[in-house]
Amino acid sequence: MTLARESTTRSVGRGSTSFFRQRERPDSSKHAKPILVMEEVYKYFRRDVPTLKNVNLKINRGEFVFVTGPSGAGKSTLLQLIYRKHTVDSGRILFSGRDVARLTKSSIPFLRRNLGVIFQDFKIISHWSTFENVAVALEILSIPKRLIRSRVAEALDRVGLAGRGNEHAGDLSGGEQQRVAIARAIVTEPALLLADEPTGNLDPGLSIDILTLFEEIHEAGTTVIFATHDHSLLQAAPHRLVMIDDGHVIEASQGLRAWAARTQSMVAS
Amino acid sequence: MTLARESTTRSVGRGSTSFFRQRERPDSSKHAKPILVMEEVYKYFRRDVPTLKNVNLKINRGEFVFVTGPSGAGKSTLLQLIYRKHTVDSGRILFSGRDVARLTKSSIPFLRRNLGVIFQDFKIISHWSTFENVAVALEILSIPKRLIRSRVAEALDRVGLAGRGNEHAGDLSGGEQQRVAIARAIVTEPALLLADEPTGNLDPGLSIDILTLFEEIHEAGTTVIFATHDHSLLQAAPHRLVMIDDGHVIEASQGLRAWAARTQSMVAS
Amino acid sequence: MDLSTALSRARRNFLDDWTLHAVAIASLVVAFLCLGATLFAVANLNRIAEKWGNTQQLSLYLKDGTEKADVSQLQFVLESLPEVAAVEYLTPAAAQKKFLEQTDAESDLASLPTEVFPASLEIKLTQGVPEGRLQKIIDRLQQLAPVQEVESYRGWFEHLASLLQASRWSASVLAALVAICVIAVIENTVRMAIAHRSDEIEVLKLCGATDGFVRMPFVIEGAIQGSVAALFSILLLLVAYAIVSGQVGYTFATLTGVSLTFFSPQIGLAVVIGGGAAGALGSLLSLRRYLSV
Amino acid sequence: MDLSTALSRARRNFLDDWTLHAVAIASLVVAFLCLGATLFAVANLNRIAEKWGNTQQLSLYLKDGTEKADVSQLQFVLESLPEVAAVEYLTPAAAQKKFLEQTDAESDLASLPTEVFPASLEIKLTQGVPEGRLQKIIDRLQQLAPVQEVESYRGWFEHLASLLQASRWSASVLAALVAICVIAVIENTVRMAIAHRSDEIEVLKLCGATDGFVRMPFVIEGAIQGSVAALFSILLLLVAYAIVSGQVGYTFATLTGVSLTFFSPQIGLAVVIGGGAAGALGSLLSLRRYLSV
Ligand SMILES: Nc1ncnc2c1ncn2[C@@H]1O[C@H](COP(=O)(O)OP(=O)(O)OP(=O)(O)O)[C@@H](O)[C@H]1O
Ligand SMILES: Nc1ncnc2c1ncn2[C@@H]1O[C@H](COP(=O)(O)OP(=O)(O)OP(=O)(O)O)[C@@H](O)[C@H]1O
Ligand SMILES: [Mg+2]
Ligand SMILES: [Mg+2]
Repeated sequence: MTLARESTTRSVGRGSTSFFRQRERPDSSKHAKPILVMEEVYKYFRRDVPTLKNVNLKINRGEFVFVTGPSGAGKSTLLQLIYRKHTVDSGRILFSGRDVARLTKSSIPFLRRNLGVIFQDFKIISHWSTFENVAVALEILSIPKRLIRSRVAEALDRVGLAGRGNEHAGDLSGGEQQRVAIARAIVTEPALLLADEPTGNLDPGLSIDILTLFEEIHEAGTTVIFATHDHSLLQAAPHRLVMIDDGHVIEASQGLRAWAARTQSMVAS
Repeated sequence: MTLARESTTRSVGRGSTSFFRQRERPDSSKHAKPILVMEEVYKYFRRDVPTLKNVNLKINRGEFVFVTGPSGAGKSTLLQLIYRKHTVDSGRILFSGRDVARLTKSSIPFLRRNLGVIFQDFKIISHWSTFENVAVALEILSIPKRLIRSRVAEALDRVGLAGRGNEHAGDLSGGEQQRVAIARAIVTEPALLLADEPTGNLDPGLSIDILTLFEEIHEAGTTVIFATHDHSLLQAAPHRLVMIDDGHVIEASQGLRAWAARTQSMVAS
Repeated sequence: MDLSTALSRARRNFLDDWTLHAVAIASLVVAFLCLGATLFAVANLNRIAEKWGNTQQLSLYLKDGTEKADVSQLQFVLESLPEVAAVEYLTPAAAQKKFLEQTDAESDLASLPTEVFPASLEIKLTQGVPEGRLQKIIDRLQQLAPVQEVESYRGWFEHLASLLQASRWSASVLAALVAICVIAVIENTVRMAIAHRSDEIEVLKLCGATDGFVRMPFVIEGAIQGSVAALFSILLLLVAYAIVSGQVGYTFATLTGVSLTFFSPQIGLAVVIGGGAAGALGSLLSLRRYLSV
Repeated sequence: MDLSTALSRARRNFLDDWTLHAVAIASLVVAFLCLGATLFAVANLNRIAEKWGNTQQLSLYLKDGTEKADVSQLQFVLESLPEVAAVEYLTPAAAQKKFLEQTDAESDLASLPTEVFPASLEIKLTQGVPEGRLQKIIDRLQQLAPVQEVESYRGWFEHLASLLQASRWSASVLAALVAICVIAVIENTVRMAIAHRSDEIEVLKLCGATDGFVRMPFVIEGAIQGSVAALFSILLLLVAYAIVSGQVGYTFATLTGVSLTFFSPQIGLAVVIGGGAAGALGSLLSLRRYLSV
């Protein structure tokens, strides 16, 4: 938590290299306010059982938040509500002060341009090259070809796939595809990074590397929401932790180490 | 290793409930022989750098083998060679004594009917129901509808998705989809189960449950090859461990605990 | 690989993306309509050709004052020629009547005296008398004593024959084109269906399905689409025929002397079966080309 | 949303599955061939109708011994009627000559005496004289002193007119059908392309692409497919026309008195532009219906 607070403060000086961020968020006074607020959010997929119940969550600009919980708890759903894949059934979600649920269909793209999303199922186009898969996020922003080339190369380098831009994405290993998905999410230098299980296909060493990468990006001022099952990551980085259990969202920053240790010992038994 | 040996012995009495297994392998003397032998296997995806180099591996009927290694090491490739998604560039792979690489195209289906494969990317048909996704494996074997219904229900129950057969597979959470994939692989009661990262999207508790499920299936006589990054699983179950590193396959059964502990401490630092 | 599984999978595929199949069937209906219309045209052209081909004839104008006995003898000689199908003796009065019928105008020509019409022998020839042989016969007839002139109508018949030939030729080209088109549409549809369900096919293959198991539903779908489209287009044509035949049919009949008819049920059945076969064939071609895992 | 990105994406899509586009263009070519052939037929039918419509005429047979002055006066009166386009005086000699030309047979009729052909006034009417008005004129003319009989050829013209009408009617129905077919094919193709690249579209949408960004390449593809297919089919028709026109054109000309012509470049251009527009329209319709994330 201390680390997270620090980076919030540090985020004042970030963003000067990214014309995109400057264009999209010219109002520099905004960063004092929370970037994401969820108020009494309910989401029903089945009539009687809500997947998310009365979720209240406030995430400040520059925070790093882990989201965890058992399979089927609603972690992905929580993130999907933020990028408007789904809409809330009641309550509201404010992103930079604007209600995501009340965006018109035509302004959803502009919400999404402020987000970098790493999807649990990657959503990599297997018949495109690695380069094209990452570049598409920049093409959408009408960034000049020359700039795209250098920024994609940099992003691939950061996820450990330097020089593999020409490979067919469908031929990559599971972990490599996941890293392409990460590169695509970070290449636009978004204000908010939503990572849904971004290390599920990575070995422990690489997982730590990716976590470190996210922490670097976070240091540079980006807000990160990181959904994961991997308790060793939760242990490795002392960030704010949010747990979803039976639809409820519980802040778990205090008991984190104890809980993680408990699970760990349970697993090892 | 001891456990694995024991189950090999125990596997003599298995299979009496599965007419499929009986049909496909009527020769009961075979089970004394190794089920899978790899001899000097090389696999090149790029001309100069082999993905797998000189792999020699012998897996006995009824064994439980973990395969691990960093992202992009070749774990999936190893499994893909067994189910003939790819063919070896040199060397040979014997499954039940027959050379997989020299099977004609028309006999590949019959190889695959003896295998249960859990794919790293699930390969779940998102517009089918959960039931249909599992049932397809039995439909291929021309099993009567009535029998299919009961066996699919049983398989879904084993992976913790009892009563959810009618749900749209595309709407399931990542972990739930993964469990559907597991159910599809085990529903045919195959002779050899190839699991490629079957717990990547599952929380630690469920991962252990699934591992336990695999161990049960293994107890019943099925040979299991289990590729995973998850070191806590390796720690939790003391089976034979094979590591792929730089294309080489290394038996790691002796140094397992020491190595896992080392990685664990590295991650936690 | 049992048929009931294949049928139920074909049914499921059909329901899964029925719009694809509906559009495919619609395209096929258009193609089959072309084919049907062509067959219809060819059938009627053939009838015209047969009728007009049968009436290929010569007129032998006789000199005034030819005796009845000479005429009879001449008629007898002519009828024994192998190329001659029938010979009719036309007296001046009959010739006048026929002339007035053909001109179809109640004009003053009715007042022409009967004598200006010469008596003639109207000779119907058998079909397919070669050009050279015909010329020889004409030359021979010209030299006979009672014959004043031989009229062979050849200019007119050559025109007609070339027109019919061109029509029939272009009709069969069109028919071939439509057949190719049907196969192409089915092939394309199946290709689409394959692309559409490539993930399913991959899963089936990876789970140990044989090629037959994967292919059968597509072949069944193709065959059903082809035959349903053929049937449907024949029904459409029949309806169109029923609506239009009254007015157009009358004009057609008065112009050509042949009444408009729909092609036979046998041809219709052949089209439906052919449609199914073309569908299955297109399906198989497509599978062979695009289905590999 | 800039055009160059859209164009390069359209190009990439095209190269990615060019077979799909090739098949689509092939189907469209078939459809446009139908349309082109129909236009061709309609253009020539119109020419026939114009020509034969222009020759709508009456023949006024005069009584024997009508004086030249009466004829001139009658001719003058007739020419002043608004429905009359031209009046020609046919002496018995001229009538005989014309008759022999029309019967086209060098028969004994040549020996008919000139006197049997009555003198007549050949009246060319303007186009579109209503039925009732025509009847009135005929009745009036019948009562004039020097007129023996009025021949209006109406039976024949009614047949011809109904045939032409039916042809034109079915031609325009066919044209509409083809237009629908073009839109349907493009729509279907785009639908296929959408289904084929649904994963790409999903990714684009999730990465913040606007609808315009996603749609533009499809619209461009549709327009290009439509116009390329139209152009190609016109070229094919031209080639076919060049090959066939010699023989068929001659027969056609001798039968109808109108020479076969290809439709004008303007119509060709209109078809190409219309093809592009139909392509873009089909594309948009398809996108509207099937593109939602
Ligand atoms: N579109 C949908 N329609 C219906 N049910 C859905 C849909 N999306 C999710 N669900 C259900 O909501 C529950 C939560 O799903 P979610 O994907 O949020 O879980 P998760 O926490 O991400 O799980 P995992 O760790 O397995 O990915 C699951 O039971 C899932 O079946
Ligand atoms: N079909 C293919 N064509 C080309 N290269 C391939 C193909 N399949 C795999 N590779 C390459 O071979 C290497 C090994 O891939 P593999 O999928 O076996 O790795 P893995 O050990 O399963 O990794 P992960 O843990 O990330 O799933 C990777 O670098 C990958 O890019
Ligand atoms: Mg999830
Ligand atoms: Mg892998």
